[in-house]
Amino acid sequence: MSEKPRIGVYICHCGLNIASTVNVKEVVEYAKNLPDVIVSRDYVFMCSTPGQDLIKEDIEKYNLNRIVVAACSPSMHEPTFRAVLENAGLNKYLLEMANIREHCSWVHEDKTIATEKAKDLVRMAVAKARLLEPLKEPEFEVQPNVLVLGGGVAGMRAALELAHWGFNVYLVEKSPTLGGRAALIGWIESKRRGSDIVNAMIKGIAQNPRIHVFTNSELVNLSGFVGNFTARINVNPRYVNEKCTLCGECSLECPIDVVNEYEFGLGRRKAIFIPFKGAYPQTYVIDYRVCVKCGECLKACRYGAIDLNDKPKTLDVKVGAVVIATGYDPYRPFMGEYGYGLHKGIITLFQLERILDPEGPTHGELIIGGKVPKSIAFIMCVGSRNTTPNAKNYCSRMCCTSTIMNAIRIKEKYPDTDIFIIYKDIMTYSSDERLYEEAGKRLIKFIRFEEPPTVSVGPEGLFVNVYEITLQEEIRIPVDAIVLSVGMVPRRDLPDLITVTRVGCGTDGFIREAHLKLRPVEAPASGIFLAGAVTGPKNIIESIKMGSAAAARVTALLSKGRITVEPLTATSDKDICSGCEVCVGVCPYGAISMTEMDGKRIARVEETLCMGCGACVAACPSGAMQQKGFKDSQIMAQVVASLGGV
Amino acid sequence: MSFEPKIVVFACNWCTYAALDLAGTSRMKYPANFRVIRVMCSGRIDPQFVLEAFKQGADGVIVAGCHPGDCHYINGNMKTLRRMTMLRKMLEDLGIEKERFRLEWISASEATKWVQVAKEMVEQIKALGPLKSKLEVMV
Amino acid sequence: MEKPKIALYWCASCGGCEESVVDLAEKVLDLINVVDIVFWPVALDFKLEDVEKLPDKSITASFINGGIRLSEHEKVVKLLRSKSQYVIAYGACSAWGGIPGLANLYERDEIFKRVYFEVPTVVNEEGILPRTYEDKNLGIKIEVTEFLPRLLPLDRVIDVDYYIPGCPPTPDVTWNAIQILLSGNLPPKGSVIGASSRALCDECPLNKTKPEKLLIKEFKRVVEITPDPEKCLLVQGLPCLGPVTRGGCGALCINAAMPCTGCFGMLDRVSDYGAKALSYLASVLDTEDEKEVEKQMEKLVDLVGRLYRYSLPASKLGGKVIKRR
Amino acid sequence: MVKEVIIDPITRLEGHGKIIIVLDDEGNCQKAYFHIPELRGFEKFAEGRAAEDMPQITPRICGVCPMAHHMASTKALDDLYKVDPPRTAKKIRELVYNIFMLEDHALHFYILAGPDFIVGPTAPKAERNIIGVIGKVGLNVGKKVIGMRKKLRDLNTKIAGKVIHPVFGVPGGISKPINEDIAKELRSVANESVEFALFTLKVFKDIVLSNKEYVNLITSDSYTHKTYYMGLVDDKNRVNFYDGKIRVIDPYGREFAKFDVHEYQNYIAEHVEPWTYVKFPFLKKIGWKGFIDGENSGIYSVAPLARLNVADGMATPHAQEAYEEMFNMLGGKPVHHTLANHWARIIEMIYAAERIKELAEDPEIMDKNVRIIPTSTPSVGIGVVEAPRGTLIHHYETDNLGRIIKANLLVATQHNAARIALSVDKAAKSFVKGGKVDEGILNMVEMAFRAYDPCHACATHTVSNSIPLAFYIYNSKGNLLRVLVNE
Repeated sequence: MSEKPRIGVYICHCGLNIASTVNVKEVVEYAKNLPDVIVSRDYVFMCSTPGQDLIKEDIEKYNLNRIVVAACSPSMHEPTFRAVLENAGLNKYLLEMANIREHCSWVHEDKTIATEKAKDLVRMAVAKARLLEPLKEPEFEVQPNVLVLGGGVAGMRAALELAHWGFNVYLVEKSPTLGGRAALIGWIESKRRGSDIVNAMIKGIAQNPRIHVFTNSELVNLSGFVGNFTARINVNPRYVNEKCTLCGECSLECPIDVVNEYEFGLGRRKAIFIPFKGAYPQTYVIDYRVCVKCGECLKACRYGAIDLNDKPKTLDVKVGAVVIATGYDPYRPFMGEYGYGLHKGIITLFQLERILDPEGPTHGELIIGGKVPKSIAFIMCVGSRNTTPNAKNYCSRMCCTSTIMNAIRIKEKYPDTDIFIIYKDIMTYSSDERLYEEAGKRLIKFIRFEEPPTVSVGPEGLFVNVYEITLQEEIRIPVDAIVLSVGMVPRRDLPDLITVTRVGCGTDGFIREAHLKLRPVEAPASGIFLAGAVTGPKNIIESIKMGSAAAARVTALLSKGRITVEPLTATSDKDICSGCEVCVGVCPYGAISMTEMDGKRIARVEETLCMGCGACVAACPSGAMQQKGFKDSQIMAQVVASLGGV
Repeated sequence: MSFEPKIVVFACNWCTYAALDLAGTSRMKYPANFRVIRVMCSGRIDPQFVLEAFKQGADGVIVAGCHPGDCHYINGNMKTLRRMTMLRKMLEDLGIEKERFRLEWISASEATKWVQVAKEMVEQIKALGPLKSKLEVMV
Repeated sequence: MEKPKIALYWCASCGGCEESVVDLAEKVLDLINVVDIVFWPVALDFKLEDVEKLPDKSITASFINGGIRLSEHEKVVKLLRSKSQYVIAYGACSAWGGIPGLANLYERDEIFKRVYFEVPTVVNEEGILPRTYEDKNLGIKIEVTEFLPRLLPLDRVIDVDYYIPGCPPTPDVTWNAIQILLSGNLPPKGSVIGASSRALCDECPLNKTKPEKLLIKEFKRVVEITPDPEKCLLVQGLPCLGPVTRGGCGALCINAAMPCTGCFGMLDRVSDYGAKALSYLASVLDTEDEKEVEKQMEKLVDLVGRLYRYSLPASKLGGKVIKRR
Repeated sequence: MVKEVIIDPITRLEGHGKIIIVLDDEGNCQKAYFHIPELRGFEKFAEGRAAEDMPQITPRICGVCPMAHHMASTKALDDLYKVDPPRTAKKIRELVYNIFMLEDHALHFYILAGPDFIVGPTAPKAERNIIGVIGKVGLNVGKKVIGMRKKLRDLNTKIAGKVIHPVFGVPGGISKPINEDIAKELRSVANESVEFALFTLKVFKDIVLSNKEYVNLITSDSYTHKTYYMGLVDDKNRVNFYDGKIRVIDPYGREFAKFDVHEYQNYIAEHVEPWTYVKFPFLKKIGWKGFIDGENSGIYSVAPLARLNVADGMATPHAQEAYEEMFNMLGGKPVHHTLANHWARIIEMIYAAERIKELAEDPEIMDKNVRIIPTSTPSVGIGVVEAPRGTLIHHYETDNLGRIIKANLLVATQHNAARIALSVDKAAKSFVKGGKVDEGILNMVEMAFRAYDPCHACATHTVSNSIPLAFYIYNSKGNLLRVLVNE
């Protein structure tokens, strides 16, 4: 652009996050001498309101036309600072960020080295900023439909709200039924069961014409982009239709007998079964993975509800946004971890939930390993907080509350049971603290450990050995049963989903939010939203809240019917293009076509189809094709600057 | 003072750049020899950039993107694979040791892989010595 | 008013550029009517002294062809620079080093070794090498002008105003350039003049025969196929460099059913011909398998020699990075 | 001390072929050095290239005779890939090659050497160029020459792709057949060519042979060296530019050797001198005896006169007629007068033109089968042609991918380098006496040069057709006496 660059450079301390390793003042001084830099400042938190105002005021005061912010990763605060430019009346694409936190202060220790690197990063940013140009965001229509992945509480909540706001929802659940984990476990305020909430939601969904439910189904491909995705869904056969009356004759005849995952491995089930009472759709279903199509069930069924010729279907749906709410897996202790698998008396918290459930394998009777235990020890933080070598390093939070809640319920029903809770720390945050108090009243014994306890399994029974820190001695507790309070881990199939949806993966293997505070229910990839335990451990209430939040964000995105996207698209220079057609073959979106212009056959880019990957730019043999915001000249300037040049 | 290689990294926004962010948020430590240039997709990386980096005195260059099949832009990284495979050969013909130029697939979650690649490359290039001195031959 | 003065000079040139000027044929006579040629070693008997006698900047334009190979070339072009208002790098060698620039893949010693020792016909037991020679018994010294470590394009030695591309430039291109220079309204300094601003495809008669998606399964060598002369050669697998090469030649090689080898050089927005050519060829190759890429690379046989055929000395690396001893 | 006197003038005289003459105590020429400053190293950087690219790479050795290198290289590829091109392909190659010989010889006679004769050796330098020639023979003739060359070169552009640095030669044939339009044009140009060649002979006779001075000059001893001669001959020992066996005759005209190019290493060797980049080929069997002529010296000569000397005749009628005429007039074979090269060159023009006509009228050149795709694995290939300035040999060794491992190039002018040095020496001896230097030496040497039409682009890979010369004359103490420049 014609006007001479006037650059303002703003260097953030991020409290001590940057300032403790980078000599910010030195970098500020350095930046002052870089070409076209008019002003260079630092501030403790650039992203804070005062920090933003600082920039805004300078833009007006010095009529700056380019801004460089050296702070955190652009994936964190680029939107924040772009907004600042906009407010100051500058085109928001005249911003360039230098990532001196994630890429510098947090990964280096030597202050001198880190400071030098910070200078380089600022120099590179200034070099690019000098060549930045104002960009206009292309605007286009969006699909008024939403894809919700996961039929648990978070997904169902989101689906219900989106439908309420008038969007069509495709609710895709991998298992044969809606409900998710909450349908099987969990209590709210120790009185309402998770399944009560689930049933209420299912009712609402079943009645809502805007919500299209696909069970036994999964997303296999997601193409397109925010506002206009095309989702390919594989629908696996149920083999049982709505004529089913739940009489259950079929199941009696079925010869296939497998472990019942809906009881977390406690009971067994047939190939044709109903996951649990109140499952939706309200029919039996044949597990397509294990059924051998022997036809016994066909004979047994008097209602013609079974069709073994049912085939898998694939369908494409066009959606404007995607909500990922696929939940979590319970941590599964390895064989021998605290004796797990070596003794019938050792179970997990999830299994206990089922045992205490009236619909469960023991119809609510406390029977563990075939007998009613007189004494139970709960071992906390199993698989969490680095208690054992292969444990996760994070805390699942809900296990403390859940453990204590179940202990209390046992005490209510079996007051004589001796209950020990062997814990590392207790995290009954917010109102759950009351449960902790009540547990005390009910004489549930809490034993704190620093070194994880051990379990000995022998002919004389079960023992938990733990070093009691108040007694300062090793104690040996004989018990009839041990419950391992396991936490939540990412679903085993989550990596596949991350691949298909191209969202980022976080430290602990859950999906990473675009920004923990600013965009907590969004994935970095625009148009994709997150709800529930898919981003990390949550309890039922939190998951439901997040479902609502995601729905609200989607509504905000799609309600206008049109949206704008980043204009980092490719354009072809009609005065240089030779019409060689190389770009056409390279474009993965079919966004480039050949067209006649003043007698020349040249390439034309369809802006709404162009996703801005830049593959055609690298391919263009004559440099006619350039990408906005990533021009050859701009990147070359960074390369030169990265090696000391200006 | 001992030789500290200068290494330019061209990283795609969605995988490798994010992996470096993750390395940061996880407070991992790695050598400070790298200067990262962010592009939306590794498919944008023009071999001219790599040569310019060497011309400007880089001792090494890394081109990094999403794993095959994981490209945010369907198959941009496959174009990168083709270009950089050919470029590697051409650089060797031009006397630039293969250790100085790497094509790496580093996903958003592979911060540890990045750190390992970073450490390894700095070691290898320290062993090779500076490239600039070899370019001096140019009159 | 007096006619503008023109000088023509060759450095490490094959003389093809001179021939191309002679190929202006009757136009040469027209030219002589509008300009005074004050220096042209190949055709006219004016000597360097005549040039030295001229006042600075008194030559309107010097057309210099050939790369800078010997210390001697360096000296002459510096003289011409001081005497000329405009210096025009004429032809591929002068502009980017040209084919003799491929010598930059080897060290000076390797070249001498091959030429004066290794070739099968040489008989050289005494191990004689041409170098500044002192005849002891006669007590005289014969200076053999120095063979520079690397061949250089003209603009690495002196300031160049304009470039005329081609190996050699075609008479049309030369004539266009001369018209531009005589016209008075000159393009920005550093411009390539006389040729097209678009790649060869723009003027290639076969461009329209391309399929919708330009992707090819495998590269072919000219030794292995006889291409259909009416179909795009690239589509038939021949690594034609037309897309990455400046137009203006009229697609001469393609008219002879041979792929473009890039003698008109790169376009304005490209900074390294070979790297850009590589990127383009890799882009049209239709495979996602590394092994297959390597296999197809074999078909190109000689990446550097093919993609930097005319421009190695002007490339970002300038030649092979010599291992330090 | 010596250094001082030498450096200063050299910097003043860049771009000149340097001749250093050292006198003995009597002030007579004791030794003469001739130094052409140029080297580019094609033999080395050919290594690593794809063999099929050589026909396009090697022409850059010389843009004055690129077709010669293109053709020698293409023939080396036929040999490399053991493939025999279809008859039509060979004929088109030979046709194109003769068109090239004709226009290149015309260039030399009218534009490079012509001035010596047409304008006259004594005319002022400023007139001794093509413009001067035109002044003398008239603008029409000038236009005729320029026009003829243009037609011939345009024709080769159409068939070979480019006339400077052709591209049509491929192993096993040529890239594209001839179409009807080209054939038509060809036939008309062919007739014109013969007429033009005969006209050129007439010009030569009228202006040169009718002038006693010139004839004496030609036959004068100063321009005479009794050396061996080398050239290609067909199966009837007649001159052939495109193909044949290499024949060598001794200074008495007896056949010394006749061999296939594959045996060239047994017959030809190269000598290296420290004071020039040019290598001096010599006959291996006789050996390098220094810069002397005669039967005991391995020095030999190539180019038009040599070709006619080694041949028993010409393959076309008018050329044969002119051939006999020349040898009769100059006293039979072999002719040792360097300046007779000009005459021989015109005779070759006639042959080329007549051969063009024969081929142009041969219906077979219209055949569409002009290419055979090679199937064998490459290893070694050697090719030869007669370039305008003499025998040209390309020799490649490759890996089985066809990538060049080794290359050797024996180029035309190079074969004459030693004989040129002889001329210089002889001139020095006869023009420098008792410390007095007759400036006629400049003219004399320069004319000798032009006769060879030395293309130092070929010999050492740069052109200096204008042969600017600088003479450094030293006394026996090694002190520079004076510097002579040919102005």
